[in-house]
Amino acid sequence: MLPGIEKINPDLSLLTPQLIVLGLSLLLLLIDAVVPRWRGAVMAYLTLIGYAAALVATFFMFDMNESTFYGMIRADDFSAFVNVIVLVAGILSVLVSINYMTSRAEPGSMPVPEYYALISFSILGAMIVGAAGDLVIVFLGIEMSSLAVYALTGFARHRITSLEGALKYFLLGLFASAILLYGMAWTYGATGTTNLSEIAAELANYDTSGNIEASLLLAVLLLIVGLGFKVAAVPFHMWTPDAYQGAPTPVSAYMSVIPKAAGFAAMVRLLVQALEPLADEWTIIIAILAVVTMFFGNIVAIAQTDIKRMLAYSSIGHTGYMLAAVAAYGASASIDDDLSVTSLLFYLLAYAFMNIGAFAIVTWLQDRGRGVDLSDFRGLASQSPVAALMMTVFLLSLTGLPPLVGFYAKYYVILATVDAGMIWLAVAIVLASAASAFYYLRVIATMYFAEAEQPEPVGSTPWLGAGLLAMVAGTILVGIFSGRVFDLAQGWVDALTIIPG
Amino acid sequence: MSTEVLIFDLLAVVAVISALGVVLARNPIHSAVALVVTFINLAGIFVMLHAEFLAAVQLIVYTGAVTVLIVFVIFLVRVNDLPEFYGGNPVQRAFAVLIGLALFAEVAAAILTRSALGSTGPWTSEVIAEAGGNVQVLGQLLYTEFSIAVQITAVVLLVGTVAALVLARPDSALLPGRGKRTGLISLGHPRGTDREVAAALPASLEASRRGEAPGVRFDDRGVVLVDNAEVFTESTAWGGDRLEEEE
Amino acid sequence: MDELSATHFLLLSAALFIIGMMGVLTRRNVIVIFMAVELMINGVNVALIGFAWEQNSMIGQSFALFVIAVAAAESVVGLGIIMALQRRIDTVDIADIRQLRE
Amino acid sequence: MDSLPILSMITYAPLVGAAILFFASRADAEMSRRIALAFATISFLLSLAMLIAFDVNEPGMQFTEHIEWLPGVGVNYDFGVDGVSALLVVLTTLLSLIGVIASGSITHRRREYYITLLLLETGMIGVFFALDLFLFYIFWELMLVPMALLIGVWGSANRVYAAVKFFIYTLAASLLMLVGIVAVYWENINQGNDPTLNILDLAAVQYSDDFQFWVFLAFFIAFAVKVPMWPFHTWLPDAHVEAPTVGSVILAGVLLKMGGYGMIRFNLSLTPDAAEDLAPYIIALSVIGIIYGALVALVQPDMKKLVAYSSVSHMGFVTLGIFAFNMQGFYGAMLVMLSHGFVTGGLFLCVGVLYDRAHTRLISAFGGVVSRMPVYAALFGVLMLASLGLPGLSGFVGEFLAIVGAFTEHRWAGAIGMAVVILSAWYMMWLFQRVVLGRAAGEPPDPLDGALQSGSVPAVAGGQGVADHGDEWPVDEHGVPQWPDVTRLELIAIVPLVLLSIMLGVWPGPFMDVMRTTLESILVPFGSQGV
Amino acid sequence: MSDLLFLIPLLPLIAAAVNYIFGRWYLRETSAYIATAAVAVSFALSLGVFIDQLGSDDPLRQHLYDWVPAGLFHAPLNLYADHLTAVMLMVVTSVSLLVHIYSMGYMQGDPGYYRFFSFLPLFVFSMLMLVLADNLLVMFFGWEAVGLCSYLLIGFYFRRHSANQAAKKAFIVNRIGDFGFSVGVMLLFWKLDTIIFEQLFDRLDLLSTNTLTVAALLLFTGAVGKSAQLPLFVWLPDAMEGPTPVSALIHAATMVTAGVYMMARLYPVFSASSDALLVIAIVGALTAFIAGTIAITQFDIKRVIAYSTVSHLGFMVFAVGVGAWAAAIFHLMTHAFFKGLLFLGAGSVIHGMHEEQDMRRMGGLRKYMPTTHLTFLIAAASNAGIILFAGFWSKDEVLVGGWLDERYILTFVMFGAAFLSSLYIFRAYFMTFWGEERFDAREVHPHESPSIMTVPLVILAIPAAIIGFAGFPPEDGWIHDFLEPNFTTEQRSEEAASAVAVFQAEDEADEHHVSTAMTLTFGAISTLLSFGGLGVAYLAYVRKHPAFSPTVWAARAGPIYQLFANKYYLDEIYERLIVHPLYWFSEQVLWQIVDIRIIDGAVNGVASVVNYSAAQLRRVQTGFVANYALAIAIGAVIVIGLALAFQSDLLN
Repeated sequence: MLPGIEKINPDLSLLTPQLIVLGLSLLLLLIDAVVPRWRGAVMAYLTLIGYAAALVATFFMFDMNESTFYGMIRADDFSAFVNVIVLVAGILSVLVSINYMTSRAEPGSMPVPEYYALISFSILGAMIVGAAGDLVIVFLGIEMSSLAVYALTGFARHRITSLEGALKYFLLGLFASAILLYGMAWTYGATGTTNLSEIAAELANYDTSGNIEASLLLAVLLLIVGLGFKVAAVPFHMWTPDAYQGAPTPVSAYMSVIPKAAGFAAMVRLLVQALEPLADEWTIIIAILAVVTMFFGNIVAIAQTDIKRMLAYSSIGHTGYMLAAVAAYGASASIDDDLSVTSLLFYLLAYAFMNIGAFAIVTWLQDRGRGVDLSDFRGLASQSPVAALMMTVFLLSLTGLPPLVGFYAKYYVILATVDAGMIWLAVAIVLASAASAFYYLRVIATMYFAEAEQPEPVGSTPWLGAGLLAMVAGTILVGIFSGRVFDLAQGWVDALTIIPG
Repeated sequence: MSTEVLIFDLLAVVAVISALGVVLARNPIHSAVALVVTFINLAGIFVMLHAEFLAAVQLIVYTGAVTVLIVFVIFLVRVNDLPEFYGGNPVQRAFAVLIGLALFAEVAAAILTRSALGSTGPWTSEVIAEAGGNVQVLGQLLYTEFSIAVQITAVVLLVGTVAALVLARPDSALLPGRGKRTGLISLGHPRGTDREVAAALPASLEASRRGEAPGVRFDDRGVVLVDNAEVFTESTAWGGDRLEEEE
Repeated sequence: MDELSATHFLLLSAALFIIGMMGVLTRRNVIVIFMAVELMINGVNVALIGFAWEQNSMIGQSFALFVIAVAAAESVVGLGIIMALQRRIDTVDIADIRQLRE
Repeated sequence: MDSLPILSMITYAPLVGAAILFFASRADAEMSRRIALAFATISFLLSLAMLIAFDVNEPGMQFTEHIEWLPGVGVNYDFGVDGVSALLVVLTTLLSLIGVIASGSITHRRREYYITLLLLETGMIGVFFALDLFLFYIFWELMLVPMALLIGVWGSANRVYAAVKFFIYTLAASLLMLVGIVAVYWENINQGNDPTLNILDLAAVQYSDDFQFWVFLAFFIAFAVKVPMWPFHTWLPDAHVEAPTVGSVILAGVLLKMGGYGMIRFNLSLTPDAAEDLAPYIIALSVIGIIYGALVALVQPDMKKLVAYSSVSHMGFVTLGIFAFNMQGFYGAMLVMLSHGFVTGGLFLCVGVLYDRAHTRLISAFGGVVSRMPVYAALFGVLMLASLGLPGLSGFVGEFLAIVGAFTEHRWAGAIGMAVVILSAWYMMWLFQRVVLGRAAGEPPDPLDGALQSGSVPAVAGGQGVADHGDEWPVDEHGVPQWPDVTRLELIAIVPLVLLSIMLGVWPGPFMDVMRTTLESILVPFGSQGV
Repeated sequence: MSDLLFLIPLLPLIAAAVNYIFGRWYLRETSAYIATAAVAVSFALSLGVFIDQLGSDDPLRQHLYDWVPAGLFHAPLNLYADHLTAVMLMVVTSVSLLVHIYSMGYMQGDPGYYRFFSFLPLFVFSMLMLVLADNLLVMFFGWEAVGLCSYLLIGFYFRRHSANQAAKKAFIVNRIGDFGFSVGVMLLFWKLDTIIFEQLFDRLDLLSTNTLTVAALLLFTGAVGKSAQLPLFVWLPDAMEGPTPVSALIHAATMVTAGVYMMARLYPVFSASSDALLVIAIVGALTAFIAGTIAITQFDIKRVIAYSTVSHLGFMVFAVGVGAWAAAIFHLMTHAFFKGLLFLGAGSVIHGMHEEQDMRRMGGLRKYMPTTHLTFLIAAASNAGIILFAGFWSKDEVLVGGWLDERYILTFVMFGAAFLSSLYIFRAYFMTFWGEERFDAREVHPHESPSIMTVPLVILAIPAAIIGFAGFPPEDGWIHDFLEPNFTTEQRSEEAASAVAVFQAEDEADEHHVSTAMTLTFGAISTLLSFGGLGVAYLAYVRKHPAFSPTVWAARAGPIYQLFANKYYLDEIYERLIVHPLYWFSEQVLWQIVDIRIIDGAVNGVASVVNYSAAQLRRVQTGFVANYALAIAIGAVIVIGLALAFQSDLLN
């Protein structure tokens, strides 16, 4: 009874955005080798065009719920939305990077051509995670994304701190990957399959009313730990501040969003989709992690004076909010109304605009020869009012102040948590937000209330400027017109449909 | 106790001991050797588990490529300078052991209480034999069910290559033309690091600081800008870019 | 424990995994840490293949294959980082590589 | 929304002004001022028109606007105005207009200043119009930033601390309200209703007692901080002292009112049972605040701090009146809010007038201002009297009604609260005496001073402290700087407030007519007498 | 007539506003004429009201507008004039008019001339509003407004610290009374749902006696403040910082009697509670006596008169307390004239002595200022209760009232007060107008005041001398008949009526059938006391009889004299026991500790805790990768351990 070797006939159209990005990455590598003179700006244009094309393709991917490659690849609204998040974040990151790469902000020179290729690969990895229908694909996607980011972190190879960040990120990433893998192995061992839908189907037969078998729970927990590392949940967050601080600023901006998005996509795929029957067990764990994370991140951020490090801790805090969104899963009577992942996805999109925006302003200052310390922001409002205003918008949005997108994001998360009956979690979110106002406001206060000490920042960064405009517009408008976005995100429930491989 | 178990025990014990060797050996070379031993033992266990192809891969990839790579790096970073020590302070070590034991207890508890799923897959040894063996079946699977995974893995490997290239390739490969270059030398940092401040500057630099040496400028960060960096690389103690190695 | 069962392999895998983990936790030489992680990954592989053996499925073996491949890619990147770092500061001791802190 | 969206026009006129100013980067200070003035005036005139067209016999919302916004989560753009908000909006637009007029002394970053002011106005008006809880929350938080900027950028010495404290304090409190909003949203849905955040729909739902208790607290703390109620008041003195004059005016005149407004609009309608259950505690806190604020005001060395603590005291009457649950209390609370807007706004302007001349606000630095600035003294005097609750001026009607309302429900609270008439007279008159009356530092005493006291009280010369007068003003032979009397602009700013506070005291009828039917309808769930 | 009622208060108000706004730059001297004319027209209209009321028992009413229409708490601005009001209107407008005229001379050349003639009509307006009010809130408006005017006029010389202090003190002390008054108002409203007098009286039988007592006492607190009773009279002597016409008008004739008027107006409330009345009587008697004792030790002419005022207010309050309502109003009326005259006379003296107020630096002035002397003498006689003068009749009735109410001890105290009032006023008279000239004749040239000042004195002297005959024959004079409707309770419900009826029957029996013998006896006692005081003063200050030497007596009395001279140390006691502790408490406890340390400390403490934990927690990030991995491992172990323990089947 040998299964005959059938001609595999995958529906590659379901992978259109991914294929576009893959093609782009290969093209970039090729150009580097063949037409070295096109290095720099031309590659950036190409990258932007490629992402835009993938984004456009993604919009045709909504309202689908199919799988291909023996169920290894899912094309549902969840994967489409993840694509939107990472591609938007990718476009923004590239816009932030272009001028930085050629500025003298980093010592020595950087291998620019590979930069865009690596970013594209990383984005591809994240998109693959979003579309994954199998543990193997989740793993491969995460690794692809991570490997590229390790290299990007150490991209300023002449700066020791950059390499140090890369090393730490890498070692711990490897460590966490091993844990994640172990969890996957246990999942496989408990269910006999690696297909996410099949795992869910398998577990659905399992009696989850009482206590869970230890080995099954171990699998869940190892997965949570591994994923917790990827999304920087406390206490698995330790790499975050060092890596963010060490990496070149555009890379920090990039990795504050896309690996996090990949991590959360994996979390949704693994926990929500595959381990859905065990939701009662993991929601509470995630909820506790969420509270610890949001408080730790937001409180330690207060003590930071290095803006990048501060934003790193802030991103840990935001991970807490997003974890809260995940923890809110499973409360609604009708799964179609479940807001947990909807709010998570919206949060990630919002976060892309505001957090990359904040890093972009840091980049903007670095491009003009300033450092990344809080004192470098002194009196910015009087020297460059527009930049200061933009930074204010981003920071206030991160604080969660209406009518900026950060508020809507947080609101939806609170909506989800309260719906899940976790009022305490909602209260924790708002208290942590209040604490976060401390340090966000300190930057604003430094820009507006302090006297300038350094000479006026001069320089020309047209691409960065365009990116900043886009991000400010996004930060203001995405929230106000969040209705449609929210509807799109609500399509994630597709992922719960069981499509066996 | 069957022979199988005996063999397994033998292999397992050796593997664990050599694994401990990896962790405990003072000399990293010894660690590397112990690692190879572990890998070989694991290959044996893989064979026991009817994973012949994986056993081969284990030998080839790990004992072959990876270990060689490791040793290569060890040589690269000069064996004599390798630190021979255990982890930091005793508290950390104690904690590590404690945590390790605790985790092991947890995992072992899970292992011992688990209810086996049983044989759910179709690939009994007979079926495999009928299909032509482990390698054939694996190959078939890789070309069907796992075809996309194989392709993604290919990309991952490509990414790994590019990433390593980006990090490890020397600067000179990046910069077109090797003629007149402006090098950056940090005076405050011995051996090119950012960590310590040099106790005393070489005499030639003192001269240049006074503006007597031609082709040298200071900028306000305490960094020397030189027209010809090679002039200042007589001592590796504070040569920033090890330019002499690339010559 | 008379018959060879998955429990054996799982215990071995756990042992390897945890020994590797302790290596990561205790060693200061980056390269040794790196080796310890490889140990952990091998532990995982043992588990994967053990489960596959127990269940008569080939999925575990295939998975393990990808794990080995990815581990190789990771080695490359890791060693690249080590080399780049080693080029700047002549050390592989992680206690020396801690400018980024607090 | 068939008719003209007048409420939106009122709300966004300042925003348009701010946008124009933002892009008109070439506008100089004078131009900025004119633009700001124009849009603040437009908003004010529109709000007046709205008030004229307002139907006082209609208890419900008027001029409502409805646009679907985020249907998925029940959020709509709902605007409306009733008897409670109508007056407060006009107060807001008026004080904003006066704020623009009175901003002459701002010297740096004037364009940004007016942008901030106009943004603030939009936020404040929106709070009063918004009927959707989500929209309300947006406006509620929206005004935080401009206010914090006003304090932080254009404030005095310790401004950063004050701005940050103001921001975080109020933010922390209002974030809990957000949780409350969400909780109400779900509870409404759980009861089988359509998702909505419209306050009118949500108020129609009966919530369980336990639920009401927590939701009440969530809302109440946000509002109590804004009011500010004892013991949530400590941000206020700092904010007031550091804020520029106009910031203080708007802070006292409008921002504090939002607390009271929020309690009436949300706490009472959403959680009437909890409100009734908790009323005794709130009444107790109010009374503590009333007396406490007055006592602490008594010993303040700084004029603005004194007025700030007096605000704590006055605003205690608002909560006192609201939680008496009768017509007198409601009227009292509303009238106190209006009166406090006029009077305290005016007082801060008065303090600002002096500050612009002497560059200090320390009471001890002044004395005998009346001899140099008689018109100023008269205006200050009327406001001082209105503040201490003299019948016939605005403070009295509201405070008395609030206490009457409280007294009929809680005897001791009313009686103790009434005792503040003594203290308010004390601190206000003492302030007036030390600053306006008497003599300036350096002036010789009157020969007949203390003649009656049979030598037991020594003749006292003018204020003891020394203000840093600089060379700005000419001095007379005693070294007393000859400050000019109020300028025309200052007069234009202060006189309307003085007139309004007289009008509110002498003839509060029109004001009460506007709010009557609305207040009666709010009172319905409390089944109280007193119609 | 009732349609014109509103003009009575309005005209002075307009005058006040016009003078205040335009006075400084445009009107200047003219302001006095405007004010005087306005008050004169008010006086004329009041006369009309009075004449109207003479022949009518129907009160005049006018509804102006709804002032505070807050549901049940409905306070319309209604004007109401009955007999009591008519009497008050006459007193207020006539004395006001005369004081206005007098002030034109007295205030001549003062830089605040226009201000004076703005505040003075403002006061008239306020007082008229108080008198004309038909509900508690409007009355309270007038009540507070006169307080304000008092504040403005006491502090008229605002460049004097002492004047400012006195003004503030007057207002604040008054506010203590107002506090009680307003709580009383609220109590009545709470119980009866109305604050309009007539409705209030109709519903009074709904109240228990206890409530009535409390309400009456609370309202009386207002009177204690306004009418300067014990223990709140301390503001009145200090109020003499104001210009003398102000003292005459506000602090003698009108404002201070507002408390008595209020109690008369609320007669049904007060008369229904005998306990409250007893308290009132005691307070009145003690005030009358104690103020008298202080007055005999003062040297400042205005202070003597001021304490005399306090003492006489005590008489009125005592009269109220013993149920001699008509007597109280009667005394109020006579007192208004003679005390106003005394102050104006004193003002004339001060004016003639170049602002000298100390009697020790006067003496023998009768030859310099004969008109003043004569009018002052008339007023003093009236004040002392010399027979036939106005004060005699009214004071006599108060004493008889006390006796009839069987408050014998209090009545004896009042005898003492009556003796003292004769003693101190003649002491002042003799020290001022008789004896040697103790002033420095080189610098001070005493002179008679101009006729603009003396004419009002003369005019005022007429009622001060003869108005007493309005109450002749005693207990049954015209004034009694006229006020009769105000002081009878009507329309009480059945049960309450029966209870009250008995009381009332006794009351009426006593009051309206006073025996001639008793009248004569009391007349004799009064006369004896007044002449006694006169005699002692004469012996002591004119004849310098050694047995009556003030210095000797002062030395002999020792501490008691000091007690009197220092007004029982009341100011000091208040300062030490209330003012200072309050400041200390507010500043050191409430502000520095509660506010800054505790409340704000908690707020900042939260911030500090957060900052501190941030500073500590950041150290977790050691930069050492092994530590990071350890953190991950520990986290994993804890998470796995806890989850396995609680959620798995391992332990459960």
